[in-house]
Amino acid sequence: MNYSDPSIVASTDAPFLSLDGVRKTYPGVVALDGFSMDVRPGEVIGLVGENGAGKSTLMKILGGVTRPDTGTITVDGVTHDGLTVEASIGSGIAFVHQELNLFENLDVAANIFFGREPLRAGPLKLVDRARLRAQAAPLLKRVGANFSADTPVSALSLAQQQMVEIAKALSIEARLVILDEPTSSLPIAETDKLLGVIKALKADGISVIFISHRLHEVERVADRVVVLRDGMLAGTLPKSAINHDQMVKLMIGRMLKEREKAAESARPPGSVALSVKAIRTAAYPDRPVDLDVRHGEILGLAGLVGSGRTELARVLFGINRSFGGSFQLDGKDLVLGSAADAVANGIFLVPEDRKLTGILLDLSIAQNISLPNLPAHSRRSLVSASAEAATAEKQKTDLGIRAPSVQTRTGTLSGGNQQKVVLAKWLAMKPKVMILDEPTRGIDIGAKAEIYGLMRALADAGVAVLMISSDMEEVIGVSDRIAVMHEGQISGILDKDRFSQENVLLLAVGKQPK
Amino acid sequence: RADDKPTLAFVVNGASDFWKAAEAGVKKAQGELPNYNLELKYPEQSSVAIQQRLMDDLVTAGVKAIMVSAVDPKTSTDGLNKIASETALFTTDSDAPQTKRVAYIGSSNVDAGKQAAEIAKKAMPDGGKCLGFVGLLGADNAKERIQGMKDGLAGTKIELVDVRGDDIDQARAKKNVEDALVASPDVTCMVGFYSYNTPRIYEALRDAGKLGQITVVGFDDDPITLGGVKEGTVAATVVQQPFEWAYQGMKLMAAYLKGDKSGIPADGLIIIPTKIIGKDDVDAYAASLKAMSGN
Amino acid sequence: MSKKDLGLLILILVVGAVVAIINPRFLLPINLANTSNLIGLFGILSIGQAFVIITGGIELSVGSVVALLGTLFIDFIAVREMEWPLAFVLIIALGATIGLMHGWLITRLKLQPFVVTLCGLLIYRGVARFYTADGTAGFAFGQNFPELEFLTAGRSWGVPNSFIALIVIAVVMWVVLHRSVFGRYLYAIGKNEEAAKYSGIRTGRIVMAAYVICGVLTALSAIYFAMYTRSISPASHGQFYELYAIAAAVLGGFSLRGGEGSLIGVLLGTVLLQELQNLVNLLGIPSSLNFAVMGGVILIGVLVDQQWGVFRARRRMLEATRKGVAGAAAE
Amino acid sequence: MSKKDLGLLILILVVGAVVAIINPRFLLPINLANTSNLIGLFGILSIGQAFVIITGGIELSVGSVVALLGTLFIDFIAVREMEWPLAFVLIIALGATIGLMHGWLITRLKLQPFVVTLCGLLIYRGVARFYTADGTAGFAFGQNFPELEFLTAGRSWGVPNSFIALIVIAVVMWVVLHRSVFGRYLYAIGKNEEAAKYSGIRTGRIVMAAYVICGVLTALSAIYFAMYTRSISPASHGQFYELYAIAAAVLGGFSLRGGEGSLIGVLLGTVLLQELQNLVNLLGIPSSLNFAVMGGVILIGVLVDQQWGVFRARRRMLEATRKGVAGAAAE
Ligand SMILES: Nc1ncnc2c1ncn2[C@@H]1O[C@H](COP(=O)(O)OP(=O)(O)OP(=O)(O)O)[C@@H](O)[C@H]1O
Ligand SMILES: Nc1ncnc2c1ncn2[C@@H]1O[C@H](COP(=O)(O)OP(=O)(O)OP(=O)(O)O)[C@@H](O)[C@H]1O
Ligand SMILES: [Mg+2]
Ligand SMILES: [Mg+2]
Repeated sequence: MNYSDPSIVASTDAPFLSLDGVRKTYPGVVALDGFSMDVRPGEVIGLVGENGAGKSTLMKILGGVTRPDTGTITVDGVTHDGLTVEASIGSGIAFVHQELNLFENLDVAANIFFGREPLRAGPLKLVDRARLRAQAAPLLKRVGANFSADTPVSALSLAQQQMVEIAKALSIEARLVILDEPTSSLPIAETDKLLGVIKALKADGISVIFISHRLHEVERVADRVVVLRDGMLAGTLPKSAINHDQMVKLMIGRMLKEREKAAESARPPGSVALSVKAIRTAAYPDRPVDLDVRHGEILGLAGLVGSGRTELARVLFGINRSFGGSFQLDGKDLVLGSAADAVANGIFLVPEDRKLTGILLDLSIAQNISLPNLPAHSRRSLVSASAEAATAEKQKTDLGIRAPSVQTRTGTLSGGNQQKVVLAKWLAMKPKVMILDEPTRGIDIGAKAEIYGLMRALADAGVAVLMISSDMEEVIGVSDRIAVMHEGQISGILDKDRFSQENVLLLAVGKQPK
Repeated sequence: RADDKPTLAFVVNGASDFWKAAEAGVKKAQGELPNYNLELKYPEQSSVAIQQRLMDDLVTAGVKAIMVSAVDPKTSTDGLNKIASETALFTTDSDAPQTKRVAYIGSSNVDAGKQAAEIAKKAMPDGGKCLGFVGLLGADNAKERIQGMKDGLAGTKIELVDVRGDDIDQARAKKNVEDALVASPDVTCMVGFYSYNTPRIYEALRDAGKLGQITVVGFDDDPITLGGVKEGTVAATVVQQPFEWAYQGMKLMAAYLKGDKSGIPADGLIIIPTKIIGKDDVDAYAASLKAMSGN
Repeated sequence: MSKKDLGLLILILVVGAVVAIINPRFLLPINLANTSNLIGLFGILSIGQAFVIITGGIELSVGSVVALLGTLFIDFIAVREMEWPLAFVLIIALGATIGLMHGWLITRLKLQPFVVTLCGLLIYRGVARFYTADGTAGFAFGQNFPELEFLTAGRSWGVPNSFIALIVIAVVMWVVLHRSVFGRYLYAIGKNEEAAKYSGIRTGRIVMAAYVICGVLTALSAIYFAMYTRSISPASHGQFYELYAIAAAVLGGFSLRGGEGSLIGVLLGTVLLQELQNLVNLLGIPSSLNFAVMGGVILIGVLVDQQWGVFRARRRMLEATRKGVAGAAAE
Repeated sequence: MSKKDLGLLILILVVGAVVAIINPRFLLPINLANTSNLIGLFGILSIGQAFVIITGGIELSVGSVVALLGTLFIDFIAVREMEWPLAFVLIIALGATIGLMHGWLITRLKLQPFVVTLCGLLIYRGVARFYTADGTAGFAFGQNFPELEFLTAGRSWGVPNSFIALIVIAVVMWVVLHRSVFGRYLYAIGKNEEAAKYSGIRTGRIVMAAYVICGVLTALSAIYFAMYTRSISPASHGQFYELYAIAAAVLGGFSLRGGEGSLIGVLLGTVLLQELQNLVNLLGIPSSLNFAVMGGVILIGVLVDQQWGVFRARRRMLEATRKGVAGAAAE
């Protein structure tokens, strides 16, 4: 065993978990390459790394979802070649997956205790439904949920679902809780709550592995940071050495000035591109929304969980119907019957749920990129594979998509690279209005900077950019103006000189800033 | 229902053109029995359960007498008895002698098979090899016809070597003939046991240019079969007389309900014999068919 | 009882009332008994199917299994003169085995349910036909099994025992589906099998169990059907019964994508289908239209259900919008 | 040609060779012509089905549509003495209408394909049976339509024209499915309809078009079947043909989940199924086993295909691991 951090050896506690020489390959990629680490009781480990560095793979191995090719996992002194899901749960490892895994047809309580339902006495294994709800309620309170235990999961927004996932992990009498990007779609208030939860766990002697691309969160809770690069251990940082720049350096091997990259606007904003007048959405049919997005600006759209931003984006993109109201694009009235109409008018959406709506996991990178614009990649209705490949190659280089080739199935890419493919398919066309819903969700810091750069370049080229984001730093750092939503309505719009976390938060909870 | 005339039902064993003649017979009987409602019922599928259900429902609807061509008479004794206990039950087409049915009116499939053997013997005095085609190999009428034919051929140089089933899929029926022509080049005669088998044989032979070279023995009176008989390419066909079954049967049931049991013989069997229709009889037969259907 | 189920119940009652007005004989005890007997037979079948559909699967071989096991059952007791309780147990075991086999092929070898059971549909009937050499399996004249006949085709207090059996089975299965952990897992797997697996559920075993339940119930109803017709031509016996069962489930609010549906729903679906069959015969509608009526009603049923949902959603929206506008005006 | 297709082709050739050795008459031109005629008929049907399956849908009403449209076609030209080209166009238009209706119900009213087409299965056959009053639609003796018969049942240079029609259709449809923008959309929708919608594809129209294509091809094959049997009992004509078509597609590597399969695959699937039917007759296997043989071969086919995939994936894994270990050792 080779520990780069001497403080571990000095510790008196026996590690709860240790990994030794774990290696995992997928066809064409080495996801993990001889990785070793260990976790002691009551320790919070921040696990960081670029997209595709192997973080999720590592966690899947710990969760028993996949087996390593070589290497061993030692839990509580027992050494395994690989874990099963049962073994993992049995040894007290609880897991919040990066991709959500809830059952829409069951309610919140059933989801939290799924697989561990309280039973009535008797051999029939009947569910004790009263006890189930009673046990779920305090957990929900702990994660700060604003919904009750008998809400059907199908009625929850993505962020609310993420809270259910966290409550689920808490419900296990766990000794190690793994959180794979639990905050990726959580706004700031909920994130704070979650960080509090982590601290409480630590106080109870429970270990936590916390994976996040939001490095300041890692800074706040981690006792130790483990950095992955290309499937290998790039280094560990003890509590005293944890800071933003150090983590970035280990992750990408050089220093990066992230915020500077999201440069200031090169020119003053132009005329109004998309004008939204009294649009009502299905989520808040009684709340009309008015909003103007101008050419050449990045308009940030902030708000709390379930404030209706995603629903608004869907309506603007023609996926969902609006109830009353009207749109104007460059001063002309616009009727959106479907996403196809929006695309035809140059309004594009990068959706928040990329696995379900952003890309087709079974198609190649090239096929995904050409999909919205196939007629341009065809001659006499016949698809030209070479034209497709050419477009994709260009986007792959421009955006730095990490993949063996443009013919690679997008399903095998890491989350961040999948997100780049979603962006690429729209960038390959000519956007007028670009709507991005949580564009950097699950994206590493390097790629984030690139995406900010791309957004700015779009705006500078005259595109109207509407960026929905729950990441406060991102909203403040990237936007030219910030609109804040509260319960389905725009509660206020901030110009650059009034940008502050406090102002955004006040608007988000429906109060007016001073 | 509005009128309170007693209803007599004729329940067939499945949808088939064969029963069109029986419909005509029912119609003719209706003309002579104005005080009754006469109905002919097709079960939606040729299956015991569905026919049983149909009869149960008819009894519920108040039918006074039922004449049935049971899908599977040999083993449906209890079901038929249940109907017989609730209404007057007659059988037709194939008998169920062990039940409490009042009488059977129809022909004998075994005899029909024997008549088919007669046709074959006459057409092929030097002997030959026959192949049969049928819809459901397991059905009683098929088994009896095949048995009758085998009995009739016993001791001759003609042999019925195989019978192929098609599950009442006419595309398969035709392909079966085509495949048989390939698989057994030495076959000299073909028998179509179900009404649609003979026309399929006729067409497959015509497509293969073998009309006239192979003796065709038919059953029933599909227009194509009769045309073939007239043309001389089908040796002859054995016809039953469903028109008579229905016509006489309905009148018999009406009389029985009135208490007149004179029409019912001691053994309960009223056999209306099958007929061989050859080249010489075909015109007269076609004319009589036309007259029966009344158009 | 959910709103969906209630709607179905009302439909059943309305149709019944209309038929009773046109032909009052519809309400004769004997007719109700006959119909509830068939409801019993098809209901058992449909509950089995429902368990498979919940998991997102489908069982197309039901009709062929009814033919094969029915044939074997009659053959065992009538020809081989086995004691009927033994034959009964054997047939149920065979049903379980068939279900297990399907479940195994589907969960372990990862074949699609549609494909596996389609092959079953083709194979089992073929085997049954081969077994009887395309003949008929039936009882000889006068062959009687008093207890067996009482249990399967008899009546207690005027109610067919098959219907009573259905009620008992339905109650048990309701508890299993709606109150037990197993039932909850079935729903979860039907919605999101991957997630269930990540939660440490042995999804393979659960799905397999669903197919076994379906196999057992199918075997049971095969025995009932055999004792109802008392004779079986394997070539046609039970043909399309899978469609009846699937139709009952769909009418009862099951989604073929899995994870949706209630036990009461599938029962009511069966009742409606049998009522329709009864109606066609009682009202003198040509039987050629029997299936067409069934198809039409199913289509209308799911359409109304679907459009009703859309309508309600829209109305809710409109109301909310109106309220919003009124509120804004008042401000 | 994909590896899957190649495997199927080899299977077809091996089975053919075995049959030819046992009964050399298998290779007689007349037998090949007869069989390829049926391959033509069923092939057209199966290609139509394939288009629907690609989108993740299913078309169960195929057999009933073959019965209904065949009945109407014969009735139009034989009884109503319509000019056959007119009747032909009418029938094709009817097929398209049926497809459009199904597509509309599925995409606009959001009903499940299985449910819609199951109702179609029940309704169309009922209508056909009602139309002929449960009788038979057929030509009178000696009624002839020389051009029509040549086109449908005739031969050119010994090859059945129906087979030639299939080849022409297959070539066109191959281009449509594998090379055209429309084809790409079909695959995309089959894989993930939501994501396709978010890419700005009008998924409703595309899916509807797939059902129309299926309707048109089914209508065409209905005419071919009608001219082949020259007489139709709507109660049984075309029964289970949907299963043949689905089976051909599944054998040809289509996934019923959608988004997978090749045109060559479905053609080869059809060829294999018809070869099996031919084999049963030529080798004198009892006709009762016909369907069982079919079921058995489909099951074995998908099993081998599936296990082969698993085996290859495992081997790839092992190799990757071995290489990796060797690399690590070398370092
Ligand atoms: N099922 C799979 N098949 C093939 N390759 C895979 C598979 N799963 C992951 N990979 C590859 O393994 C590597 C590591 O992926 P992993 O998901 O662990 O990254 P990550 O660190 O979690 O990234 P992100 O921050 O984007 O979530 C990537 O190159 C990815 O493409
Ligand atoms: N079609 C709908 N009908 C009714 N309620 C809906 C509908 N769609 C969404 N909602 C609800 O409306 C609220 C707004 O959801 P939306 O996803 O638009 O919010 P958001 O601001 O994007 O938040 P998040 O950060 O959770 O994505 C949520 O509570 C959601 O459950
Ligand atoms: Mg990850
Ligand atoms: Mg959102």
